[in-house]
Amino acid sequence: MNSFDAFKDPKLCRALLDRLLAEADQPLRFMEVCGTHTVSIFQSGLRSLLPATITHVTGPGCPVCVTHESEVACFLELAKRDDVIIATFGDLMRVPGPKGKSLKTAQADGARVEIVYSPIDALAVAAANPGRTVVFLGVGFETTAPAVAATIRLAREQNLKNFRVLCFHKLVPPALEALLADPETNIDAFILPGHVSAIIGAAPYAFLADRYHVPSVITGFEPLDILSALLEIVAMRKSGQPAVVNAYTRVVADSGNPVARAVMDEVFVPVDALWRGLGLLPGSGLVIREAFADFDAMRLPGVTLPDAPPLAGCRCGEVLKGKMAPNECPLFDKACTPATPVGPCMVSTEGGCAAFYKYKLDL
Amino acid sequence: MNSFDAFKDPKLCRALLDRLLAEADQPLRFMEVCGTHTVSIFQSGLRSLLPATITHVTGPGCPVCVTHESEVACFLELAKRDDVIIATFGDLMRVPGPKGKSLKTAQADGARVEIVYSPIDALAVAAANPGRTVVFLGVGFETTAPAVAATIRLAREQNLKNFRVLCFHKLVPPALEALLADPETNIDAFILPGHVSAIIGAAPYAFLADRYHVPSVITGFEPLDILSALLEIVAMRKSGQPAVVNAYTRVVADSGNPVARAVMDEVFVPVDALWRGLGLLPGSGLVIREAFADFDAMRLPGVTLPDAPPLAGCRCGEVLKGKMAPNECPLFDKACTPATPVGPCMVSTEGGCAAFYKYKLDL
Amino acid sequence: MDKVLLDYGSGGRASHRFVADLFFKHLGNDILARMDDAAVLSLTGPVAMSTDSFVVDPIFFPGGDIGSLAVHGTVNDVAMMGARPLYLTCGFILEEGLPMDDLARIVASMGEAARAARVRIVAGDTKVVPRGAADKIFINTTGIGEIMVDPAPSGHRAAVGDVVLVSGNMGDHGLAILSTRAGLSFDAPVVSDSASLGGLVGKLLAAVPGVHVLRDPTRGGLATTLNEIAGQSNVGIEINEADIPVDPAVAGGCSILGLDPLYLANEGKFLCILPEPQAQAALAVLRADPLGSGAVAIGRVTAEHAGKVAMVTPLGGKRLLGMLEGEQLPRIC
Amino acid sequence: MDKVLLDYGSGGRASHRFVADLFFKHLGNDILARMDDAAVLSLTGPVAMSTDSFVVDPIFFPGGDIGSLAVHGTVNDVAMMGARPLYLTCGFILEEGLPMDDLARIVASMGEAARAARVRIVAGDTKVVPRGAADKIFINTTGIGEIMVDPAPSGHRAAVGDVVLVSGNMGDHGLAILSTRAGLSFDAPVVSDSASLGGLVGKLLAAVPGVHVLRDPTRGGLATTLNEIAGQSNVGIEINEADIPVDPAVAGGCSILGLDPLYLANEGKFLCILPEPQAQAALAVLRADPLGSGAVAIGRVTAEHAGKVAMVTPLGGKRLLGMLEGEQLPRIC
Amino acid sequence: MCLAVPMEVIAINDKIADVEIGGVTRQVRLDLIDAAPALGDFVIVHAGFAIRRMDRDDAMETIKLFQEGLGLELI
Amino acid sequence: MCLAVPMEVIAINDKIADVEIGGVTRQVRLDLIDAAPALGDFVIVHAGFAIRRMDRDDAMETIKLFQEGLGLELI
Ligand code: SF4
Ligand code: SF4
Ligand SMILES: [Mg+2]
Ligand SMILES: [Mg+2]
Ligand SMILES: [Mg+2]
Ligand SMILES: [Mg+2]
Ligand SMILES: [Mg+2]
Ligand SMILES: [Mg+2]
Ligand SMILES: [Mg+2]
Ligand SMILES: [Mg+2]
Ligand SMILES: [Mg+2]
Ligand SMILES: [Mg+2]
Repeated sequence: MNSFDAFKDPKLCRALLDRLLAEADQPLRFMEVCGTHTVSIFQSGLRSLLPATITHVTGPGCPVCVTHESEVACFLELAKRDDVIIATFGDLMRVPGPKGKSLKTAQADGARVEIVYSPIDALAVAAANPGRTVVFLGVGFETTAPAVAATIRLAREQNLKNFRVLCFHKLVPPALEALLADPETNIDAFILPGHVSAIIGAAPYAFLADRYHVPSVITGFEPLDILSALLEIVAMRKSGQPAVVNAYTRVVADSGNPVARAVMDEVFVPVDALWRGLGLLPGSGLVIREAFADFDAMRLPGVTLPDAPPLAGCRCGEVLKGKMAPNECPLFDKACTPATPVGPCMVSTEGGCAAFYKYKLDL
Repeated sequence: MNSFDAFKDPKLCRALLDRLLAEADQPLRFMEVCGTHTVSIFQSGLRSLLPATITHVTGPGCPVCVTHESEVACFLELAKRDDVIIATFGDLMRVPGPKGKSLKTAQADGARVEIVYSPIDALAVAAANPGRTVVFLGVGFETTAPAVAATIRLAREQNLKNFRVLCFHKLVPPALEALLADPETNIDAFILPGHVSAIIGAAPYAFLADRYHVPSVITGFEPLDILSALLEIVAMRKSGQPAVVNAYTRVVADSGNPVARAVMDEVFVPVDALWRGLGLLPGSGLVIREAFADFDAMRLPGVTLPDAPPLAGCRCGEVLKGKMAPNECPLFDKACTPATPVGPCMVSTEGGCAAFYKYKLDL
Repeated sequence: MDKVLLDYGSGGRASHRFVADLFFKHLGNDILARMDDAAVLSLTGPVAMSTDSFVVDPIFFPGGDIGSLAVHGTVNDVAMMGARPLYLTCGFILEEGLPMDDLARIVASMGEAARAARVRIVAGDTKVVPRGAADKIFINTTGIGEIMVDPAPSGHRAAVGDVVLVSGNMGDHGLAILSTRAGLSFDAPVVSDSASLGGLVGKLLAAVPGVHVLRDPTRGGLATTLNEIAGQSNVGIEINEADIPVDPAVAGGCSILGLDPLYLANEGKFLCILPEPQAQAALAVLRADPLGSGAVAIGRVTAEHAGKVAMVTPLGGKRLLGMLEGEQLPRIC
Repeated sequence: MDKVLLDYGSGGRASHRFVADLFFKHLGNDILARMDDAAVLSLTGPVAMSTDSFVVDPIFFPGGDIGSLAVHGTVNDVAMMGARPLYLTCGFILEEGLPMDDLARIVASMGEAARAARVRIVAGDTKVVPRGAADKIFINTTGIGEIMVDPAPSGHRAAVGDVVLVSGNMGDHGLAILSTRAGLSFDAPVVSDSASLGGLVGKLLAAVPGVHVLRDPTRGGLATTLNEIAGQSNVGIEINEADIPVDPAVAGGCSILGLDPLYLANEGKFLCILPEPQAQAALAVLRADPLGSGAVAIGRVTAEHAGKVAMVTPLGGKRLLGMLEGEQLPRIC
Repeated sequence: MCLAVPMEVIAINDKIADVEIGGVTRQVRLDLIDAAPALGDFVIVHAGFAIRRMDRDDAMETIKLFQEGLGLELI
Repeated sequence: MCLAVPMEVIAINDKIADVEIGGVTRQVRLDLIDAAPALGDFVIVHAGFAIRRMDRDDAMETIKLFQEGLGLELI
C-alpha cells in the first residue's frame, strides 16, 4: 500500500467513523459542493454509515448540471451547422436542452460531435478537419478552466484557424455566496471542493466563516478525507469557532496554484452568468478576453444565448438548499429519471437526485 | 401482336430460315458491327440455326469495348479526385484499364461513381452536388453522341457550372474503313448498325460497296430483320452486284436524322482517335468544340491521356478480322474471361469473345 | 425520442426499454419473453437451418419492406430443404438516427409476416452503430425447421429425365426494387413477390413427397439458380424460353435497362425439380394456391452438357444460359 | 483484387468464387460444402439457440478480432443455457472496399475459434454494401446446441441462499476496446478476454449439474447482468465490492476516464449462481481451467430488496448497484 | 452497340414525352427527333432520348411482303 | 465535479509528461503545474493536465497523525 492508498484503508476509516459516531451528538446538516465528493460519499457506502445526527445535502456541484438551458440551446444550435464539429467532454452528451434535445439526439439528427478526454485532443480534431470549425464546449469550474485556457493559448501558438471555445465556465465561490445569501438555506457546514481549491487556494472561501459563520473544510475524495473533514466540522461546531480549514494539504496549498490562475486570467475574465436552477449569479462565469477573440465561438456570426423557459415542477432549488430530500420531489423517479432529467440535480450522476436514484438502496 | 412484334414471330422466322438454308449454297463470312446485333444473333438462338455455309464474325461493335486503355486510364485518374463525381452508363463500370483497375475497383477505393441511364440524369447529379464537378463519361457511337451533345446544350441553358463531359465518342464508318483497308481481312459482307444508321443514314457506307465491293445491309435487331438481311446479302452475292441496302426502313431514313446530326455537329468535331485493339484510326473520334470548352472535362487542369501498354497475348485483331474464332485464342476462358477480360472482345457481353463465353453451349 | 439513439444498443436500461417497447410488442411470444442468453426449443428429427442478412435499399419498396422480406427470405430457405419452418432468430443493426416510426413499421411488418408464416421469433439482438456506419437498418434472420420428407430435397438430387417447374413469374422482386432507384426511375406496375412459401411447400410435399429439388431463385435469379443445381447434380438442364413466365412490365422494364429478367431476384417463387410422372400432380397442388397460381413446367433435366443450362429459344435455337457474373448493371449497349 | 467489390455479393459467379476462395477455405466442412438453401442437421432433445450481431470497432483489437469474437460471443450464449454448442451460422455484411487481407485474417480467425470451440459453421451468407453504407464488416452468428442438464440453467432460477461466482477479472474486454479509441488513447497492458466458454461450462455441468444460473456479462457488464437476473428471478443479490476481481490496469484506466469497470463488457467470463453447498466444487472445477483460474465467489442471493442488486463496500456500507442506463461515456466530472 | 427500345408515346409536354412499354412508363427527351411524334406513335428510345419515330405503315408493309413472298397467311 | 486522478510521473519531455496508474500510461501536459515534478512524483491529473504535484511527506504525515490519534498501528 502506498502512502496515497492509505486514504482508502477500511480499518483506518472504520476507526474514524467510530470516533465520528461518538462525537456527533448534535444534529448537523452538511453540504458538499463538489460532485466528485457526492459520488464518493454514495459509492463508498459512507452515506449509509453516517451517524443519524448527520444529514448529507448535495450541492450544485457539477458544472455540467448547472450549465443553463440557454447555454445548452446555444451549443445545440451550433451543432446543427454543417461546417461545425462539436468537441466535448462526455459529461455534456446527455444534458437536456429545450424540448428534451441533447448532443445525443443532435448526433442522431446528423450533427458531428467528438467526445474528448482533454481539450488538447480537440486541437487534434481541428487539425484533422481543416474545412470545418471545431468548437470545444468549455464547461467546468476553476479546475477545468485553466486547462481550457492553456489549450486556447496552444491553439494560438499552433496558429490553428478553425478552433474555438464556447466558454461557459463557472466559478464556485459566487455560487456558495448565492446559496448562503438566501435566508431559507438550511446548511450548517460545507465540505469544499478539493480540486477547485488546488487552483484557487483557501482565501476565496474566507467569507463562509467570516460573514456567514459556517464551518468549512477543504478536503480530498477518499473516505478518510471525508471522514476527517466531518470530524473537523463537528469539532468546530463544538468549539463555536467556524473557520475555513484546509485538510487536503497533500494536494492543496493555501495559496492554490498561481501558475494555473495566471493562465486562466490571461485568457478569461469573470462576468455574471446563468446557472441552471439558480438563475443569474453575479461574477460567477468566465468569458474569453478580447485578446483571444479569434478563438471565441460566442463571437461567431449568428451565435446567441437564446431564451429558455423555466423548469416546470422541479424542486432542485429546495434540494440544493437542504430543505428537501431528492426523493421528496413529486417528480422523482416518475417524470424525472436519469434518462429523462427534469432538473440539474438529475442531469449527471453527480447531481443529488441522480445520486439518490443510482446509489440509494432503500427508496 | 402489334405490327412491330411480328418481327419476332417464330413461324415467319422459321420460314425465312428455311429459305436461307435453301439459298445459301456458297460459303459466306459476314460480320455484324453492332453489339446489339451480336447479342440478338446469339440470344435468339439464330446462330445455332444458321446454314453451315454461313460463318458469323463479330466486329468491333461495342463502343465500350473499343474505349482505349489510355482513355480508361484517363477517367480512372479523374475518378480519384475528391472533388469529382463520375457519372456513367453502367456499361463502363467493369471496363479494365491499366493493372486491371476499373470504375468498380475505383469505387471500392473510394471514388464516387453514379450510374445513370441517360446523360440527362447526370445533370441532376450535378445540380444535387454543387460542391463537386460531375464528369459524365461520353462514350458511344453516332447513336449516343447526339444525346450527349443535347445534354451539353442543356447544361449551358441551365447554366450548370459543375458539369463536364469527358468525350470519347467514336464513329463507325472510319472503323469499317480501317478493317477493310487491312488486306488480311476476310469478310464477305456486313450487317450494318440499325441505330447508328438511324442518325447517319445510308450514304456514309457507300464506300463499302463502291470501293471494297462488299455487300452491306442496314437492318433492325429482331430475328426477322437479321434473316432478311442475310437473304439480301446472299442475293447480292449471287447477282454479283454489291450495294448498301437499307432493310430497316421502318426506323432508318436513307438521309438519317438531320436534326440529331446538327446537334452533334454543333457540339462535337471529328478527330483521329485511339481504339482498343485497333490503334489510332483517322477521323474516328469526336471532341468538344471550343464553343463548349467550359463543359469539356479534357480541359480540366491536369487531365491527360496517359500512355497505356499494348495488350499482351490478345488475338482480338484476328478475331475482328474474321481470321480466328474467339475460342481459338489461347487465352480464351483461361486468362481471359468476362471477369478478367484481356482484350476488347471480352469486355462487354457484346464483344465476340464474351458472347461466345456467355451464349455458346458447345465449347 | 423520435430517432434511434446509440444508447438503445448499449445493453443497459435504455436498451431494455427499447426492446420491450418495440420488439416484444410486435414479435413477442413465450420463448422470446424468457430473455435468457439463448432460447430453449424442442426439435425432433433432422432439422434444416439457414441464415441470411437483409440489406435491401430502399427499406420500403412496392410490395413489401425489409422486415417482411427478412422473414420470408429465411422461411423460404428453410422450406426449400423440405422442412416446416418453426423458429427464427433476428439480429438488427440500426443506424443511429433511424426514425422510430420507420423502425416500428418494419418490426410490425416482421411480426405480421412471422404470424402468417406460422414461425416464432425466439431470440434477437439489437446493435446501434453511429450515424454513417450503417445504412439505416440491416436485419439478419436465421431459421430452423423440421424436415418433413426423407430424403430431403437437395440441389444434388436433380436426375436425368426430371421435369423443372417454376411456381410463377420471374423477376418481379428485382424489377420492383430497380424501379425505385434514383437515376433509373421509371414507373412500373410491378410489386415485389415477397412471400412466405412454407405453407405451399408443406402442401406440395404432402401430395408429392418424392420431389428431388426445391430452390428459391433469389439473388442471381432463375438462371443462376439453375446453373447451381446443374453443377451440384452434375446434369444438364434444358429450358424453353417461351415457357418461362415473365410479366410484360418486367420484360418492358428490362428491355429499357438492357437487363435480363432471368437474372433478377425473386422472393416469393421457387423452382421444383421432380420425376416426370409426378409433375402434373405437383402443378395441380401449386396452381390451387394463390402463391403458385402461375406455376408451369419450363424444362427438363438432361444427360447432355452436364453442369450447364441450355435454353431453347422460340426460334428453335439452343444456347447457353450462363450464370450471372457480377451484379447486373443497366446499360445502353 | 485486393479489396472487396460489390460484385462479390451479387449471388453470381463472382460471389461463388469469393465464397469458395475465402469461406470454404477457412470455415469449410461437409455440411457447409453442400451449398443448399439450408444445412441439414441432426439434433436430439431440447436445444438452445442464440443470435448476435458483431459490430465492434476496431475490428482488430488487443486480444482478438471481430471474427473470433463473433464465434465466442454466440458459443458462449448457447453454453450459458447449459448447452453444448454444436453448430453456427454466420452472416457477413461487408463494406465495398474492405481490404481482402483484413477479411482473410478475420475469416481465418473465425475458423480457428470455431475449431477450438468444437463447433461447425454450417450455413453462411455474404452481402456487400456500397462504400459508406456499412463500417468495414459486421458479422452475425447464430448458434445452436444440445442442452446437457434438466432443468437448464436460466436467469429465472436464482434462489435465495444461492452463491454468486464469477469466473475471473471483470472489464478486460471493455477496457481493451476503449484503449484503442482515438481521442481517449492511453496505453493499457490489457487484452480482451474474448474466449469460448463452451468447454469450461461442459466440465462445470458434468461436475455440478445443479447450477441455477449461468450468464456471460457482456454489454452492460457485471452490474447490468446481475440486475437482469435479480429482475428475472425476483430476488435480491448482494455482492461484496472487495471480492470482485478487477485487473489493476482496468481499474487504472477506468479511474482516468471516470468509468466503472462493473459496467464494462466481458467476452470470456461468466457468472454462475448455484446452491451454496455446491459452490466449492464449482470453484474447484473453474479454477482448474485456465479460463476460470480467477474464479471467486462475490456474493449471494437474498430475499431482501427483491429485484435489486446491493453492493457491500469495503467500508462496510451498502448501496445500490444499478443497471447501466445508456452507454458509458468518459467524463471529467 | 446502341440498345434502343420502341416505346409508345402516351403524353407530350413540349420537349418531353411520356412513353410506355409493357405498362412501364418513362420520360424521354424529344430534342433529337426529326419528326414530331403523335400520341400513339412508337419512337425508338436510346439513353433517354427519342431518336426516331417508327413508321408503322412501313413495318406492316415489310411483314406483308415477307408473308406473301413465303406464302404464309397474314397475321 | 472535477474528476482528477493521482498518477505517477515516469517520463518528462519539456511540457509533456508520461504518467502511469495501475500500469496504464498516458501523456499529460505540464503547462499549469506550479512546481515541476520529478520522476517518481505523483501528480493530480485533470482533463489531460497535471494540476498539482502531490506531497508524499504530507500524506504520510496525515496518515501517521490519524493512526496515532486513533491508537492504530502504523501500516
Ligand atoms: S427529482 Fe428531478 S425535478 Fe425533482 S428536484 Fe430532482 S432534478 Fe428537480
Ligand atoms: S479471348 Fe480475350 S485475349 Fe483472346 S482474343 Fe478474345 S478478348 Fe483477346
Ligand atoms: Mg455540426
Ligand atoms: Mg471522385
Ligand atoms: Mg449473453
Ligand atoms: Mg436466401
Ligand atoms: Mg445479443
Ligand atoms: Mg445513411
Ligand atoms: Mg435460397
Ligand atoms: Mg451475446
Ligand atoms: Mg444467403
Ligand atoms: Mg467507413
